[in-house]
Amino acid sequence: MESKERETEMGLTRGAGSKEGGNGWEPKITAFVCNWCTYAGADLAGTSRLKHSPQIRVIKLPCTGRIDPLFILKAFERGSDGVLVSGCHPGDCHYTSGNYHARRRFATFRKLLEFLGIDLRRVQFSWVSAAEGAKWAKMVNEVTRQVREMGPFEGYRKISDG
Amino acid sequence: MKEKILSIKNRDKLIQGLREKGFRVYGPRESEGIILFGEIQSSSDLPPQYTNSAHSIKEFFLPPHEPLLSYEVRKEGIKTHPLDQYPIPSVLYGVRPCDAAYLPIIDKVFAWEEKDELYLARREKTLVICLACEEPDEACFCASLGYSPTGKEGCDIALTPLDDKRLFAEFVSEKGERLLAEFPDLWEEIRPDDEKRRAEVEKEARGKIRRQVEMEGIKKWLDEHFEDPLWEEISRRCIGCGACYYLCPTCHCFDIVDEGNLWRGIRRRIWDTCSFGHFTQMPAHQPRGSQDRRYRQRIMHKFKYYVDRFGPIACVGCGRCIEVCPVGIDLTEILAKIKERVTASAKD
Amino acid sequence: MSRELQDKAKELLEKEEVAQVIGYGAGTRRSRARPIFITSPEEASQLIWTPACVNNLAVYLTRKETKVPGRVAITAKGCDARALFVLIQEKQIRREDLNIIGLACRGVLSKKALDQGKGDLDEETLSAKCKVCLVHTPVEFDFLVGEKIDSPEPSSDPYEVIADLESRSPEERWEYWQGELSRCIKCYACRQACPLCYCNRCITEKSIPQWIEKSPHARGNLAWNIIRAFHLTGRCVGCGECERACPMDIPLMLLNQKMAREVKEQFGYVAGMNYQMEPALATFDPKDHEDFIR
Amino acid sequence: MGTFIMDGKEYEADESRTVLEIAKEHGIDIPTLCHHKSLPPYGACRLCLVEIIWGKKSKLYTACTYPAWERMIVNTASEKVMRARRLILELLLAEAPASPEIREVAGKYGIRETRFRGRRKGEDNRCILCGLCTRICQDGLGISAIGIKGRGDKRDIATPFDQYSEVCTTCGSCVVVCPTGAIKLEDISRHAARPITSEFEVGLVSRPCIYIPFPQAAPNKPVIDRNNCMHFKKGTCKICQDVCPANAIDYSQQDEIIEEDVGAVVVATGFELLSDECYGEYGYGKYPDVISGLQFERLLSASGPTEGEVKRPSDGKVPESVVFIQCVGSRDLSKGISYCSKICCMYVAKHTMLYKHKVHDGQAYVFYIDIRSGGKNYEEFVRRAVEEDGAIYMRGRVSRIFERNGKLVVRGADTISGTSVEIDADLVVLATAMTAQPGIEKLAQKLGVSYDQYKFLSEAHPKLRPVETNTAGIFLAGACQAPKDIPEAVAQGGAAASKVLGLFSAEELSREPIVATVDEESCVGCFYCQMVCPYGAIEVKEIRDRMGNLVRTVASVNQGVCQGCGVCAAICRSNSIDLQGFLDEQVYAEINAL
Repeated sequence: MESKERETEMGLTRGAGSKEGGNGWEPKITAFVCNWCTYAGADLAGTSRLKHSPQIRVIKLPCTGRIDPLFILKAFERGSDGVLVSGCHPGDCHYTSGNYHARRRFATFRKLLEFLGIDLRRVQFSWVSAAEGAKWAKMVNEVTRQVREMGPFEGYRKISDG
Repeated sequence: MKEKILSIKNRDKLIQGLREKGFRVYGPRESEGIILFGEIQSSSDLPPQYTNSAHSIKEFFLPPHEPLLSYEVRKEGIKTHPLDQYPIPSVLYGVRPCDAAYLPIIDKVFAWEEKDELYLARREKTLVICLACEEPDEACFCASLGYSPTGKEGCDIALTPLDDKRLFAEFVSEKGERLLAEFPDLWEEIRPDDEKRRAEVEKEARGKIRRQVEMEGIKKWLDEHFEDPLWEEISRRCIGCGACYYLCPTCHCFDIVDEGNLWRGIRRRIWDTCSFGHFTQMPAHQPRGSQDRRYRQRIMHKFKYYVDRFGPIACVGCGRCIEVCPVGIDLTEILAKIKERVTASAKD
Repeated sequence: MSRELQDKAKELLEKEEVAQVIGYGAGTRRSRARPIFITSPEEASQLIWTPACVNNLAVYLTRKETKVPGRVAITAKGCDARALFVLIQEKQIRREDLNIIGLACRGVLSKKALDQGKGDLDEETLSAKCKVCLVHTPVEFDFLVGEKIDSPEPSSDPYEVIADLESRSPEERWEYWQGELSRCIKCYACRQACPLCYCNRCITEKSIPQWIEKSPHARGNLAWNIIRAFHLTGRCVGCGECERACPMDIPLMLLNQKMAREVKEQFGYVAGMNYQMEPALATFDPKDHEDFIR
Repeated sequence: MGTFIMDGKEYEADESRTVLEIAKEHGIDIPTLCHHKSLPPYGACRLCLVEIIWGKKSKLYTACTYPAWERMIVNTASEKVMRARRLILELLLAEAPASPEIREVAGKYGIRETRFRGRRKGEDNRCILCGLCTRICQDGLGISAIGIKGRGDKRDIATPFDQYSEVCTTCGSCVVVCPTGAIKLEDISRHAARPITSEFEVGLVSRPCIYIPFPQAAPNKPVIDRNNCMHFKKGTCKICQDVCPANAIDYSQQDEIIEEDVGAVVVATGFELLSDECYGEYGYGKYPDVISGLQFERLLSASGPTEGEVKRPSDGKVPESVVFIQCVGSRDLSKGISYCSKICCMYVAKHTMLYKHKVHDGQAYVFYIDIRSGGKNYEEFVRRAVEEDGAIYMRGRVSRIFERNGKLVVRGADTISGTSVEIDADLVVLATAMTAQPGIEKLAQKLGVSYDQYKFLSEAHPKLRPVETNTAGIFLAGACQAPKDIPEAVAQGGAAASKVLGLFSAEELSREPIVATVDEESCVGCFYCQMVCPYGAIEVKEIRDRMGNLVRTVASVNQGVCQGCGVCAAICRSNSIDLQGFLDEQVYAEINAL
């Protein structure tokens, strides 16, 4: 227990551009998106030259149904200040029902996180279709704004070292 | 051995004095009905009554998790960095004699040919002040293993309450004796009948121990019965959790894990137990593939292997395993069953 | 009550209808009971049924050490039977291999009462989970010990403590749980005692990749307890064995009950009431609410 | 079977058929009024009298009722017959002097005047009491909304108690069959006739319940409108079956689900126009002379309802001034559409030109926001409309259209001159927005293709994969993807076809190796994976010991069926299922790299 302080000092959390504390702090947001809708939507935002906050890091998965809650936990453990899960609108799943399963899974999982004291502004969900580049950009900005407002995820940072 | 009296009113001064000298003082603390050792600021943090803490004091010498080193994965290879760890001088106040008794037993495994530096450093920097156990629990059986509710094994200073104002202090080790010199004003001389009163307290406490196990012959039976139907019988209800192992002071198995991201991390030592199904798991084989084999390992390790290797039995009779078992497994019952077989075979 | 049970067990074993009866016998400590495994009619007299019979014996049905070939009779309180149904639902056991000796149950003793050696059931010694019990009599059984007990309205608000926690700020909740979980030593008693944690290899034992750190530090403990609770979401039957087994008295049932309530409120599903239903999280309704999704 | 002689020729006798039938079959003209092929012969009008000769006996009979016996001789146009017919026509003319149809037939026989006096009703009567209307209503349709009442000279066609009948469906059959135009629908039904309008002609004309959908329909065969067909509504009628010489009508045909195994699907479902309710201020759907561009297109078409003459729908008048309004719905966020429909600028220019070519002194006005004439020769085309064909283009929006003195007053702004304008138009043509086919999202969901907020289907990549979708084997062509004009649609269709051919030309089909795999060692067989798999790719595998005893069952993935969504991997509590390509380890590394 006495070595705990030293561990934290080692600064194992790779900030990836996020400077700790001070005015230079920028939130780090991990987005888990499905390949067919949101990733394509994010791509469209890019090809449409839409600008959005660069604090978001996108991890592409085939489907929101592939997203294990473990991914979200690990993202927080690795210093994310917010997590976004985004996939196809209901009925539009490339795999017909993956997003429905994901919806149930995360409808409950977020409640668990909330109960354990994680502010739900840090765990957000959205449907962004392949054609909604503008929605993606707008939403990323909004999520970033909310997370930035809350500041660094101190709770998790306190218990994170690597 | 030097013997003094510590009055209850001086106890707080002792705690304060130790803190002023840079010691961290830990004692039993009650929180939501659970007694756990935690840092104390003054004697008022101590609970008025307690049998024993939920944890043993093992965590102060072999913490549930402790970093060993940090590592970095670089192009040229993996680079490790030692973590310079200097244990802070600590005092454990109010340790029950059974818990303290585990220290000399386990010292042997950590200071064998291989020296466990982290353990030994903590051991050296930690002063153990025992407080005699006046109200043994239903599950206690320290006496069966040759220990006593007022025992002195493993402690630096042994305190025995003579009444609600005075504690009989025995300075067991050199480390303990140093306190005599450091705080000369706190210690009072013993009165003529104090020694007698101490013996009475011990006798009373001993009398309250309900469980009694005859240990004679058990080792021999174990030597001869690696394979025996008894193992299956006694372990059938075991669900394979680690509660008894983790709360046991003498269980000392650990695992080593690397935790970190892709580039850097910390190598940690964490508690592990032979109760878990994946302990001793090898790539293609699990030699202890069922719970009876794992449970046999527990009994064998405590009452045979450790004895063979280091001499003492690796059990102090604290009774935590009995208390904590969610399915009612009772070590004393198991020992009694073995004893039955010993007796039965003696008759043959 | 115990007599009725013993007779039935004896009969089942004598007629060789079952190969084993899993039930409760007297423990070694004051007024305690513990699991016993009866294979011959003569041993049936060891069976007891008292408020100290706290264990959920369903846990033994998936353990290879306690599996026997052939049919098994198991004594089951209402909550235990719910666990049996989830096991059937999840194809771990087959209904036809099971003889459920239902126990009409007015509640069992709390851990505290047992620690204090109390053996009588009253308002004070009653376990908290029993105060909110919905199934005093198993939903389905092959034989019932005692008279069927209608499930009264829970004597206390099942979600009182949860509601109190919910009313606090996220930071306060975080602090609360960090405090509670800091005691966790990862002995996995919660997992091992749970009849529904029957995986061969728990996710925490998977090391490539190591999603859940094994160390019992704050981070590892949080991850473990989140995933434990989530893996039981929509499955937990509220038997309370995890909390009872926890040597560190972590209020695990708060998490379980919170999630059970979420599943009930969001999807109208209560685990272990009907083994023919699809588990809540293994199915979906296109009309599931999604007010949380942007 | 023997024969008989008709007009000197020998015909096969068939006593189950009438002389009239056989005569008609061989092109021998016997006039009729009360005959209808699908109704039993009635012999009321007597016009079909023919001379039948048996040996030496000669007698007049109605051809519609007389069987074709063998050995008889029939004369359909002997002097005896003609005389009788002329008399009958004279009598009919006296009875129904107001019927032009009777006059026409009578004229053919040289009858202009009648020597008789009508039975009653006088000069206005058209009815000859042939009973066709009541027979079609009773026998044909089984409705009996009208019947014959009275006797002698009081005999008449009427509704029960001379009141509107509740059973009448306003089908109009009585009106249609009446040979003399005597039935007026308003006398029989309290409801006005509701025409079933032609979909192809965009509601400009009506069509029957059995119809050929459009002139170039393939196959060029009639279809039955089940929702309106009396047979399907009442179980009666079947007239079309009776009249079809090819016996091609089969009411028992059902819509069927045809299953075909295909290697690729090209979606080319086209577009729909914005519904007419959208622009209330323009009076579309309220004023008949406010029409859509597509309707105007039909008015211009030689195969259209007016055979290419520009006539306005309300009164058939040739419009002297036509106002075209562009961007009706398109680029109008207040109607929820942000996109440009892309084709309107060009077709409006075309319409103004064609209009001018057909109505030389007509004047076309166009209200526009921008002229978007990108494309080869497009800009030149628009300039021609303005410069050669005199269309007046005004940049601005129309605020309101209302009716005044039989004209449509179009009130709008000309933002270039900065004035508000008011044009008295005969016809207003709205260039309504192109929208996705209604219900296309259901198809898209079945195909696993995504679509945008306007329900236009999404291509795989806006630049690099414009005809593919994200679902392998599904391709897009035409306006289902986005508004586009003909050259673009043709190009895209060609591209989609060649993509399909490219796919088919390969010896083997290659697919992404993204499939799930099971770690049988740690799988505990809860089969949640099986419950969540959308493809049924999870199978039960039994693990047996060497003796063949079942040890346990585990999940197993049929990799040919698995599509790689990974729902199974996420639901698996022990993480015993992993997804190739998106392995836990890979995702873990990604998260760690953040």
